[in-house]
Amino acid sequence: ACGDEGASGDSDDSIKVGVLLSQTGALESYGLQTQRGFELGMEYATDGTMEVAGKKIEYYFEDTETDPTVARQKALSLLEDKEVDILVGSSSSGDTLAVTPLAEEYEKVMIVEPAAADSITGSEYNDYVFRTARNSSQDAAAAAAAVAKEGVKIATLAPDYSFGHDGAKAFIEAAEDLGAVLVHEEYADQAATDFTANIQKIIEAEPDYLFVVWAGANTPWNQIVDMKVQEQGIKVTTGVADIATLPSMAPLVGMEGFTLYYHTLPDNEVNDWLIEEHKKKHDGEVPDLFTAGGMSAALAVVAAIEKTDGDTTGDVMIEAMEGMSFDTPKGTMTFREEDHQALQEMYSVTLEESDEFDYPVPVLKRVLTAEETAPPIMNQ
Amino acid sequence: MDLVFSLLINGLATGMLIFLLAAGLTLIFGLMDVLNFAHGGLFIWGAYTGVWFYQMSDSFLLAIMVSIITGLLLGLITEKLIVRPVYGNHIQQILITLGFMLVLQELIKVVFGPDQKAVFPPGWLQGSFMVGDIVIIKYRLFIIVLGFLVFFLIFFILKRTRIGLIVRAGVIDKEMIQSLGINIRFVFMLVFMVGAAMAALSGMLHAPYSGVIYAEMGLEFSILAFIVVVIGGMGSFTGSLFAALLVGLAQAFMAYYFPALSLAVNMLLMATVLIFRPQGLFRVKG
Amino acid sequence: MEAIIQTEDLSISFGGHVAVDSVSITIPSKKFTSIIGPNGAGKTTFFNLLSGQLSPTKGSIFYKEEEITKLSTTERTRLGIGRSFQITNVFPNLTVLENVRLAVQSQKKVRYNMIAHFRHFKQFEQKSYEILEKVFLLEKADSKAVNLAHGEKRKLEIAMLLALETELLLLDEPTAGMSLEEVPAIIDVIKQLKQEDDRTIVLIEHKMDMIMDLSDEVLVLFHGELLAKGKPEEIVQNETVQSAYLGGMYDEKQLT
Amino acid sequence: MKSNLLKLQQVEAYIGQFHILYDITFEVPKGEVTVLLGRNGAGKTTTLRTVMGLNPASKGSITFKEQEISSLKPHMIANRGIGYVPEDQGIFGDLTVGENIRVAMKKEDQVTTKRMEWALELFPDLKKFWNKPGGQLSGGQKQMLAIARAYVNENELLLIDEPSKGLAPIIVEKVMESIQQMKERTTILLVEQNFLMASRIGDQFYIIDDGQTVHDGQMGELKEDKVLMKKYLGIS
Amino acid sequence: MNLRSIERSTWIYIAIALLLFIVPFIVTGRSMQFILIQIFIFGIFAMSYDLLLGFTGIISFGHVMFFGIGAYSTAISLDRFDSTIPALLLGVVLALVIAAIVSFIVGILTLRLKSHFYAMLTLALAGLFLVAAEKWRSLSGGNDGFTFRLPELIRDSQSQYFLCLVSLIFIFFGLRRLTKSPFGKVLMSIRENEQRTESLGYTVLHYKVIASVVSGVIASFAGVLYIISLRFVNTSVFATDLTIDVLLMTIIGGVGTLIGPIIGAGLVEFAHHWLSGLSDVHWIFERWIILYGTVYILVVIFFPLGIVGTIQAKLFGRTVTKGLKDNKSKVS
Ligand SMILES: Nc1ncnc2c1ncn2[C@@H]1O[C@H](COP(=O)(O)OP(=O)(O)OP(=O)(O)O)[C@@H](O)[C@H]1O
Ligand SMILES: Nc1ncnc2c1ncn2[C@@H]1O[C@H](COP(=O)(O)OP(=O)(O)OP(=O)(O)O)[C@@H](O)[C@H]1O
Ligand SMILES: [Mg+2]
Ligand SMILES: [Mg+2]
Repeated sequence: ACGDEGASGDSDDSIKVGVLLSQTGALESYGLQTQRGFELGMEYATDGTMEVAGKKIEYYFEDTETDPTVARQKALSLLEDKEVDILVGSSSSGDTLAVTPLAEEYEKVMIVEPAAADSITGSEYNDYVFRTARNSSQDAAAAAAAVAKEGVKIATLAPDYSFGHDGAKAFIEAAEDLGAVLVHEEYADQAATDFTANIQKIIEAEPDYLFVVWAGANTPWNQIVDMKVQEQGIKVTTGVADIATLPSMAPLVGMEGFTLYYHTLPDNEVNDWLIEEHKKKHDGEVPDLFTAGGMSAALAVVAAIEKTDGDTTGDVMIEAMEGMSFDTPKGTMTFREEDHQALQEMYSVTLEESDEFDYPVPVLKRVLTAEETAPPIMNQ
Repeated sequence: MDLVFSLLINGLATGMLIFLLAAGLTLIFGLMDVLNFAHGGLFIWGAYTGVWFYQMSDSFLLAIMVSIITGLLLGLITEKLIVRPVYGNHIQQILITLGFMLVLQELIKVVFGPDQKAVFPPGWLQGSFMVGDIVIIKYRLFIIVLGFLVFFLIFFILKRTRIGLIVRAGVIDKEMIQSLGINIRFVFMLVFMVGAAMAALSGMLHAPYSGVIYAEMGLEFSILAFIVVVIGGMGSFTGSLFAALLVGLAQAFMAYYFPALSLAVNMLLMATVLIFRPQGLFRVKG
Repeated sequence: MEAIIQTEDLSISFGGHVAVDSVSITIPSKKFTSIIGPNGAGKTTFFNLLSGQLSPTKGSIFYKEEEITKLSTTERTRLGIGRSFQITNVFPNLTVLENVRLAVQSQKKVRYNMIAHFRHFKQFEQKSYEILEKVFLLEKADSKAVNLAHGEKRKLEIAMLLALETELLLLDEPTAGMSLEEVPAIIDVIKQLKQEDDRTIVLIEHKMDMIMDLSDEVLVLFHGELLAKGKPEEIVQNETVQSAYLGGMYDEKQLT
Repeated sequence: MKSNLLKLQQVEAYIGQFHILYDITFEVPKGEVTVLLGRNGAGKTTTLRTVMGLNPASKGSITFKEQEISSLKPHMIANRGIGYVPEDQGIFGDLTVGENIRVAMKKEDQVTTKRMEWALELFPDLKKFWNKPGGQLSGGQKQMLAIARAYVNENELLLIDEPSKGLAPIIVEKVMESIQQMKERTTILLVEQNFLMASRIGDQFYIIDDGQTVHDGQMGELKEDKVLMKKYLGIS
Repeated sequence: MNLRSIERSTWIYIAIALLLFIVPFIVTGRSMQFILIQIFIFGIFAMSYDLLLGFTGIISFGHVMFFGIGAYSTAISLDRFDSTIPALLLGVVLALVIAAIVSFIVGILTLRLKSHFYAMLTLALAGLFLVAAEKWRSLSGGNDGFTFRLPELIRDSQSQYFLCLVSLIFIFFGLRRLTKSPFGKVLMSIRENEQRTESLGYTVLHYKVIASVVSGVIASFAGVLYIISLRFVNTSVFATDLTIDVLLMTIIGGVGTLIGPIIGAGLVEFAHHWLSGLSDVHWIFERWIILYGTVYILVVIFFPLGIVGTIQAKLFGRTVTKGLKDNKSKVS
């Protein structure tokens, strides 16, 4: 609730949005990005009036602490005490899954951002759930699109838990579709300090490309370089995450990979506005990985309300949102009818040294279109 | 053969890193019997202050000194304010040190910001060289050497002086050791400070190894340290070294030969050791 | 004469040091047997073997002709072997009364009763008070055991043993550190026990006057071996016993 | 008249909330053996602990060599030259016999080494079990270790709480001899229930009852005074 | 039973329990009810821990394994079969039976170990359960977890509230009686001096194993309730954090007091809720976790025996404080 700007009393005529995100704990920087993006998104979409379809729009941020129990409690508090009409969130997939059943129960639409687990719009799907965030399969499709070609030999390295397995599996599928050949799949303890054995095995498998799915701070980059993986003719590819992680990727300069957002990549008005306003508001900082996502979620909210003309009843919203397209900093997104996943563009990049910063930055190689990265439908 | 060798070297390096981490806890938990859950806090503070200085001054060795000083100071504060009132009472130790751990961890974010920080080894320790077909990473060699240095240093201090003896006696019967004319409070404080300094040092050394530091890493690693101290045998320095190397090697080899079990390797190792040697690998002897 | 305890070739060694060395003895039922011997002779260790705290490296133990060598402490206690400890060994944070009540309760069929409130067993409390009175601890019934003075703890130790109501009592220096005034009183309690309930008592002591006064038979342990055995009067005359154990002390006492 | 090494005046002490010592007043003359007598729970041990600073006096004064020590920490008191053999022996169970002794040695000079050798000669068992953990010793051996440990330092005053407890008669004899030998250099304050021992080596005595010193005199007189013995010590 | 023989404290507890029955009619907000439900659940979990820590003197770092067993058994059963009452009951039965078996085995395997070693071995075993849940993804859904539906009857917040409250009351009075029974007294004597208990003729291992099983089963039941209240399960139900939470609740409330852990659970939940809410009040409280940590430190300083423990000591036996302090392992 740090940001209930423009909120002035009367609730009858206002529409309320509850945003769940991690403001403390390991994911707090993600939470902050989402929060800033969402605030700016609201401003952009309403031209600063904070009104849609003649109604005031109010929003509340709640900290899930990256704990499903807290997430659920906060969601309840939003739904009951604040009587929000729409939920947005959250930074972790676990938290999100603990909340989506509530959306169904209360018959309110929930826009998932930036949690990426496939199951949210897959096996655990319910009608009230929409997602502006990309899911793991989209990441994978983007990664595959960036490197896979007929006959290319690929290997994967991923952390040994759901996120890693989902990501690797989706990548392999997508890459094999493009004609690539899988030569090795490697999973490493997420908390490991030593990746020698894993890297050793990959080297032995002699792939052309090594696709690394990694999240969390304990990165394998140093060791990949130290073990001279690239010298042995293996190209490393991975997703480029938020700015804070870029310095640690310095050893990987030259790598081809993909990202879902970096502020210089998308070329459209919304993004230009975002960059400018973000710098203005936040000490000259540029928007980061999930800032665009937060903004997209806000834009989706506003677009949907405009479409229903202020009616936030769950069913009405669902009908309006299915198939809805809306403009975001990442180009036009569309909620796919079948599983409510927003199809969106992603970016194939190379990591290059920059003059401006002392860390490497992703440079656009090619925009991967929404169709190209469309994930399989998994909720049937 | 090359492979085995390479796994061996890297396992050793990991083990040594774990040993450095556990060495401080061997003093504080193993010897002084304090369940110090704030150990991870000392570890991250060492890492952050060291790295901060390293990035400012570009001098890795000085940065190591800075982290040691941080450790000493924090150790002093921790001992005086947090641990002193609860010697001998495990239950209170758990609560108060966990509380302090939370404070230390959050303060990191206040002072240094919540984002992770990337760290690289200094130029002279960057990269690797090949011996035959074996890749040897310089920084790891450095860790192995330093690990042995620390081990021998502390080992000789404990052996050559009565400090180790006094601490062990003081833990068993504080009154009696005082009646023998020893200011046990002061001794405990010193030992605690050294333990804290070692935690801080290992934090600093760990930073370039893993490439990044972040506030939450403290708690993760302190559990590992507890495991090592216990399976090594409470209070045994040699035991900790062996246990740490064992953990490091087990991780390396399991990851290669039984990757499916690598998540469970620490726990399996600990369970096996404790079921077959309930007192840990080494027992404290004179 | 019936034997209550019989050991055959009983030995135990701790990493090379033989603490009890091939001891074969018979302890007669309903008699008062004392064990003496220098410090470290193996007396307490011998008790530990009888009561099951330690298991022998060699040899066997019989209780009323049945072999008990392999039984646990608990099982032996239930058979009727109770002991007191040389180094005071009580429940520090429980009150004196609770300490004794635990001992009383262990002999009853309520050991695993989780449902009934302990206050339903008034008789246990009654019994505990009676015992406390016997050993002059009634006043301290509600004090925590940690807060007792040394001599008081010794009395509690005896009280707990009495509460067990075992047929065989192994007493390990029960009166060490007890005040001059109370030693005779405790001795009286022990005497009474033997007479009233027909129990068998084995006593370890270094106080020779007590040994002389109470024992029917004395066993002497020496470096883990059984050195001598006999009536108290005979034992004091034994030269080895005199030179290596008694020194001049005992004679002196006779003189004053 | 010899000078007083230790002097307690109207000392009171609490343990937690319990008032244990009410009025303890006595003097320990240099070079003599002073014995504290009294029934169980009278406060003898507490008195010694109070002198050691382990259980601070709440009132009254304790002077050692004319200097007030009642507000000092135990280790400072010990360093002024007072040794202590506690009632429960205070053996460090996990430490070996040797370590127990080494940890007590304030200096590693010749004098101390000499004293140590002398102590070990008194109790050859300790030498035999030099590398055994103290916790595994027999009751009497622990007692010997506690005494030996107090002997290794050159202390001016030794507080000994019930040394004879658990010791074989012949060892008690040795302990008495050793005390006699030391008397010249070391003054002894003894708590002892073994009247035989107390009367043989004690020069003077104090009787403590219910936390107060109720009587004092020369040891010789006490042996004669049956009434007194009956009254406070229950000996007839 | 004679009414007069009931202790006064029992009446007080009954009165409080009755009051709690009225609460959901006054506090109708679901999110507040949710917090109360969590307190009841963690109260149960913490009491089960107290039986080990406070009464038997065993520090376990792996208690969460039973909680997790309860949670997964129920969740999987409800997910695989229909969301009906029989499916739920099946889940509960599975939860209790598996927990009983596991706690029995763990007990036999580990209880011979001494303090730290026992604690670490339980930590290891719980860690293995966590890994198993992570790895057996077809069953557990792995780290992401899965959601499931609840039977109609317990879907709404009030019925969950009453379910948890009634469970709490039954378990509280049950455990209270257990700790005051002859059996409970033996547990305490084990805490005080294990070896002596043995030589009084008690088979210590039996007692410890029974305590471990009772405690494990109750913890598992807490897991069942927890997962019902959450309608979602993931591997976090096996995370060490939860053991630490429950350990903290027990200690803050006061070990060996039984009511303490419930109060500890309440305090931790409310302190958490209230302090995290502060960040809305002023940005300076953004780092509210610092205050949260400070609460722990202050509790130790001002309530060394935990809240209930310290108050009890002040009100009744003043000796208690000293007693526990003196107990610092002087045994050689
Ligand atoms: N920690 C304590 N808390 C409360 N009371 C205590 C404590 N320690 C001792 N006392 C009490 O103080 C009194 C004096 O104890 P002290 O140990 O000084 O007696 P003592 O004369 O040495 O007796 P003994 O000959 O049995 O050793 C006793 O009544 C004892 O119960
Ligand atoms: N658990 C043990 N481990 C190793 N050695 C032991 C152990 N228990 C006893 N001993 C050794 O065995 C010998 C006999 O000890 P024990 O306690 O039986 O002597 P004791 O005859 O009771 O002597 P005291 O009269 O001094 O009590 C001693 O030398 C002792 O050091
Ligand atoms: Mg003995
Ligand atoms: Mg005494």
